[in-house]
Amino acid sequence: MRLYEFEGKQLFREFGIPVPQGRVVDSSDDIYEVVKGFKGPVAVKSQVLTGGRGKAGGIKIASGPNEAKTVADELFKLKIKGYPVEKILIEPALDIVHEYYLGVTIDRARYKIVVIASKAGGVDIEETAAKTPEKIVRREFSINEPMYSFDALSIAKDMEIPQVLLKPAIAIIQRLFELFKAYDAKLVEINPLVIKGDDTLVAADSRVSLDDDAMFRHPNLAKAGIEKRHEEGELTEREKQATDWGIPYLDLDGNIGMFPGGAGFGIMGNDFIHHYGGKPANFMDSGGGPSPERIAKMLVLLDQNPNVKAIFGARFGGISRCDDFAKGVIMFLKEHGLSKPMVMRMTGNMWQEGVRLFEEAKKEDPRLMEKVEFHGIETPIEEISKRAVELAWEAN
Amino acid sequence: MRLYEFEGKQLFREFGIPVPQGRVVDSSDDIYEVVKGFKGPVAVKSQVLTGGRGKAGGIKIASGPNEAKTVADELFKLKIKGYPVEKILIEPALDIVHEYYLGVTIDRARYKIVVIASKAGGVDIEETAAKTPEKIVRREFSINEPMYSFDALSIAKDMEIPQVLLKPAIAIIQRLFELFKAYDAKLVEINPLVIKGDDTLVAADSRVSLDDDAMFRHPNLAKAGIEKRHEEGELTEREKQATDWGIPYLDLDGNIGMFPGGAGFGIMGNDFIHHYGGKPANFMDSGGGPSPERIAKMLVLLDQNPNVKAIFGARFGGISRCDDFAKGVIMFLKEHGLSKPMVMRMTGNMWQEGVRLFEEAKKEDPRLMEKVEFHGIETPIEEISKRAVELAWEAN
Amino acid sequence: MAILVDKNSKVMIQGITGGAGQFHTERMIEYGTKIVGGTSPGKGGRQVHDRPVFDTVAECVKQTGADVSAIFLPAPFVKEAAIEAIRAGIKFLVVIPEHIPIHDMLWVREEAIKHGTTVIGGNTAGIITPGEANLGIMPDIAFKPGRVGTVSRSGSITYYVADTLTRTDYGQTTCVGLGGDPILGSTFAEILLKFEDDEKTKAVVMCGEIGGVYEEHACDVIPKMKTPVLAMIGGLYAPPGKRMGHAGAIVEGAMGTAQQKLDMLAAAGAHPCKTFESIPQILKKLGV
Amino acid sequence: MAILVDKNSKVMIQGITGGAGQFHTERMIEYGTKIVGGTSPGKGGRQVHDRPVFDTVAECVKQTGADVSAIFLPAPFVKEAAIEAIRAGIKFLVVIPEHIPIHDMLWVREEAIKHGTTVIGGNTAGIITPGEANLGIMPDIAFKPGRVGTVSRSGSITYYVADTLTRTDYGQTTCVGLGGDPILGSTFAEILLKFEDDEKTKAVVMCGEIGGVYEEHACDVIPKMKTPVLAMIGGLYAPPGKRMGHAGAIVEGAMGTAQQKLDMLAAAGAHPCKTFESIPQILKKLGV
Repeated sequence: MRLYEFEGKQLFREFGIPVPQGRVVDSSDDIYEVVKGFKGPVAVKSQVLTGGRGKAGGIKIASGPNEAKTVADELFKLKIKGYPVEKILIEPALDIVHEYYLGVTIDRARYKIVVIASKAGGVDIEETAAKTPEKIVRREFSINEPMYSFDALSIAKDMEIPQVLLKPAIAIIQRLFELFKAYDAKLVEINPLVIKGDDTLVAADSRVSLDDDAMFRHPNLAKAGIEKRHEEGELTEREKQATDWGIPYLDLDGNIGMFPGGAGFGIMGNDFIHHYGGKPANFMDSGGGPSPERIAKMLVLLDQNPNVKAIFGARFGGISRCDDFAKGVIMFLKEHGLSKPMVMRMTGNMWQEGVRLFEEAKKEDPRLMEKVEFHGIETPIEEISKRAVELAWEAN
Repeated sequence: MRLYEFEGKQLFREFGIPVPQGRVVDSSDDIYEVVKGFKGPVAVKSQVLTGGRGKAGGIKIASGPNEAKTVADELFKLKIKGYPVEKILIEPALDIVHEYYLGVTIDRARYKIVVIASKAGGVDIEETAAKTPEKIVRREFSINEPMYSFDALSIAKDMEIPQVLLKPAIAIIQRLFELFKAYDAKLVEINPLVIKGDDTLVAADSRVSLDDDAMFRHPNLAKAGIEKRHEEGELTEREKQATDWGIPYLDLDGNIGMFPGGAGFGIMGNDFIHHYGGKPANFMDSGGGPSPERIAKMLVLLDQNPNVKAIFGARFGGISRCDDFAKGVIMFLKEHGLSKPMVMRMTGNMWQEGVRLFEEAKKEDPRLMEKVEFHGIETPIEEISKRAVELAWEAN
Repeated sequence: MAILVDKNSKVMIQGITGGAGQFHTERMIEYGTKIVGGTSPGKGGRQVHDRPVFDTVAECVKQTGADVSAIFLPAPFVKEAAIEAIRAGIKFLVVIPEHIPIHDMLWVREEAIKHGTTVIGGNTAGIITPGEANLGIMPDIAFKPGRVGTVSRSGSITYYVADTLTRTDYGQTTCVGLGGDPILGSTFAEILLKFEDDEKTKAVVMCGEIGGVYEEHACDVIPKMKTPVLAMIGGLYAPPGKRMGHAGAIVEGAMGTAQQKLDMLAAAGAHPCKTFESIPQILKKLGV
Repeated sequence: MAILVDKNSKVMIQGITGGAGQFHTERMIEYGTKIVGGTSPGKGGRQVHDRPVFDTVAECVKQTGADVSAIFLPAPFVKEAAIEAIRAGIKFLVVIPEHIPIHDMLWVREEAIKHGTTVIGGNTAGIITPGEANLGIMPDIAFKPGRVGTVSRSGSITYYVADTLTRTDYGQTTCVGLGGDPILGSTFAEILLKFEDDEKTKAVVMCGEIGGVYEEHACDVIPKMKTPVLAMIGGLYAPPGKRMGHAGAIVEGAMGTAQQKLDMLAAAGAHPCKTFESIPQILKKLGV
């Protein structure tokens, strides 16, 4: 989960990494007073959970309170990569002498914590890495070893930080590394790390992504209002609902509701749908051995989604038996009814029994199964995918 | 430096190790009110920085406020191994079902942190270790590895802690280990660790010794009133003075003032004095290359000590030259004068020059050197030791 | 022959007294897996499905000779359970739970490397050597003894692939669930090399998916292998994954998209498959 | 021959720009010690006594080929400085400062063992191989090249012993200051074994003192040595040291008093000495 710039800077401050004094506002009402307090030009920075904010015009410099208010009014109307600006961070404008890059992340292939740094900071660091890799400093650390000051010094020297600033640079590098470990981060970045006109170092921006799965260790973050969210952007309403229900779910921009078993086939099913010219409306993961209640909730998410025109279901009966799965679907149909056409296939453990249950339910009440086409092992999954695309096409 | 029981228990509390609720008093004035608050029998425990407190009658049980006051009045008059009782800890009396031993220390030969535990806790744990070593649980940890809960569980099982109490026992063992590391301890002990009648575990006593040399890392201890002190007992006034001056100094019970160069020869000189039937009044370490000011301060400590009847001086001129040393002594003689006889020897770097300086000073003012006998390499150190014993004998 | 587990493996279950632990222990025993015991701290002395329960892995290993363990515990407990197993001498460890903190897995990996233990998961459906041992939560219905190995990041894909191999009579030597978490106990490369050393395995199907770097790093070993590798990658049409900042982009380079993975694997000598049904066709061509 | 340092050792000084560092660097150079450079973080590029100053040990090692280092820094900085030196490839490290936190020395020891570095100190006067190299704060006046090695916990005792050996023409191969802190980078046993391997060393004088356990553990190696060991222990009449609680008593057993140490060493085959003058007498008897 990604943090807002101001939230990342809160953590920086907690670890003693120098940041500009800033104030967050969620409307332009207080801006005049805030900026007056800063006595000088300010940076007016949109807070959004996506990159490329600067290029999208989300950061402005204002010479004083009046200009700041005007600028903020504009920013609050802005959408950056589709995300509305709901918070703005006001900071004194920095007198920038030099910009460095400093980041810590994980190299998953090597199972190491990696510090990446460069004397050439700013937005184009990836280009620097590609074109002039010699300007990129890289150091690996095992999770069970600390970063010593001599490690940090060696990084600072390779960043070509001036000798008079080595001491504060060492502190910043070590503390960023400690923050990374203390908060179970996936990424912490200072870009740029700035030398100001008064020869001090300050973290002008922050980029922090934490590991959702480790949030149980950091209750203080929830207390500070930092809660589970996407890597980029906030959750949609439906995603929030799914998160509350414990169902991995992601809205996509197509019209076929995906009702698969398992994350792996979720991705593969998506490929199949695309292959036949369709577009999924979502990604979803049933988890292993879902309960009938969970299956019902999954269908609720799809049925209530106005973008969904048809539903594609697939179940490989493994731990969860196909008959139990069929029971869950029938339970949903009886309780909620289904407003969209659905095609589904069952195979694996007890698939015949699953098919039998559907047929029984159909006999009992043909209307119940009216919108459901169900198949067993005899129909290849490719055929089911094709049929789902057709159904969505027909429904449009 | 050793902590008082109540100070150790403060740290236990900080780390979530259960301790009885207690109150420390430094006079018996408040005892009535304190004990009334506890509503039941209490333990009245002398707080002294030495062992064997229980056997010396320093811990009493009182059935209520009146008895507690009487008992406390007696304890405040008590001296335990020569140390007066100045603080008393009042705790509710424990309903003890079983006593365990749990300690963490360092094995200096193996360079490991060692956990020692036993189902047979209480005062006789060393006897247990000697007679029934199979009752002693021992585990080693490297400084760079954590104690995991399975480590603690394995210790708890070997202590034969009942299954229902394994969970709290694991917590206590892990936290004691963490406290040991967090506070740079040399020793932490819970003896006894008690199962109470209500089937809960509690640390009935605490023994904590911290590393003086690491106190710079723990400013919070000084804030809590926990400051540098001896391993056993408080510092004498003279020892406090020496500590303030940065001079390693220890009062002993003899009458020969020891004025050596270096800790190693301090110990060896002590042996020589004993060998010839004398007894040193102190131990002292000049440190390497002492300044004339430091030498003067060392002599001040000896000259003002009423127990000192004669002074034994020895200097091997190494880094510090003997002539500089002689200058320091002469400076002291001119500024303070010497009230006791002193015999001393110089050898090593520039010893002839040192002897020459003393002779010159003697010529200048014979009274200045009246009480000083000085020797060079020609007199063996054994002779000097013998002479110091004679001087002390004569002065008595 | 097989890799990692077979009928002689002495398997223990960490978390054997929990709901999932008990349920799957029974299933695994029914399959014929040699389950010798399990652990549940504070519950030593009990029995689950006639298997002894111990407080610690060390006790279980000492009493039962266990050399393989599967963890059925909530994610927050996995780190210590895994380290305990590794230190107690377990040589192959299956981490079933999902959502294990990334930093925890780094600790586990350090310990595993130090002690020479192979770890798979977290978030794996487990491993099965058909006819010998089923360790984890995989349904036995899809599997049958044979000559193709599989290694996959996804349980459901494993089932589809195994089912295809079973129906076409290739069968499987061993099917390894690498796991679906972002950081895994083993890499594709490490498991592929184990299949390479297994005489009975005539081909390996590896099923990767969008994101991560394990598929790319498999390209370091595929050219050195004699055993042919078939590669299937999910997520060819998935929305592009989010880069983990600049640092992530720099560390992981141009890796991560499904098409790139498939292209790299093909360039390394693997045989790309786009549908399950293409697997037996390719195997046939290769003469497996 | 000698142990640990000789005229070919390339010595660097950590903390070379500090007062003590500068002063002793000059002394050591005057003695003929091959000082090649030093470090002082943030002061790289300067010179001290014509020797280059670097920010990090790694740079100094790379530029000068240093293989030995001596630390002249305040105690709180020793842990990191030592680990830095060990990781940079320094093979012999002398820790001059005293009052180093005990836990810090445990960290240093772990790192030293891992990388095969020998550490002496803290609180050592250093080491001298007379006529070749003097590394630390020992006065050269007491020493001369010869055939007896010494290892001592105390600087002043080293001087008295060396002076005795010098005056009686035995001279010294190398004199090692083990250090006076409660926990030390090396043990008597480890240094004795190095002397055992040195052909030129015909006898070793070890000077211990009351407290600690290093003398006792030397008894494990003395019986295996061909080189005779003379043992002197300070503190025969010192007040008994305070035991470190029950745990300390259990861990260290009956160790620690000077008389016990001397008795144990004698039983192990060492030759006990009670005065400095007895040393040459014993050496003569041994035919050294």
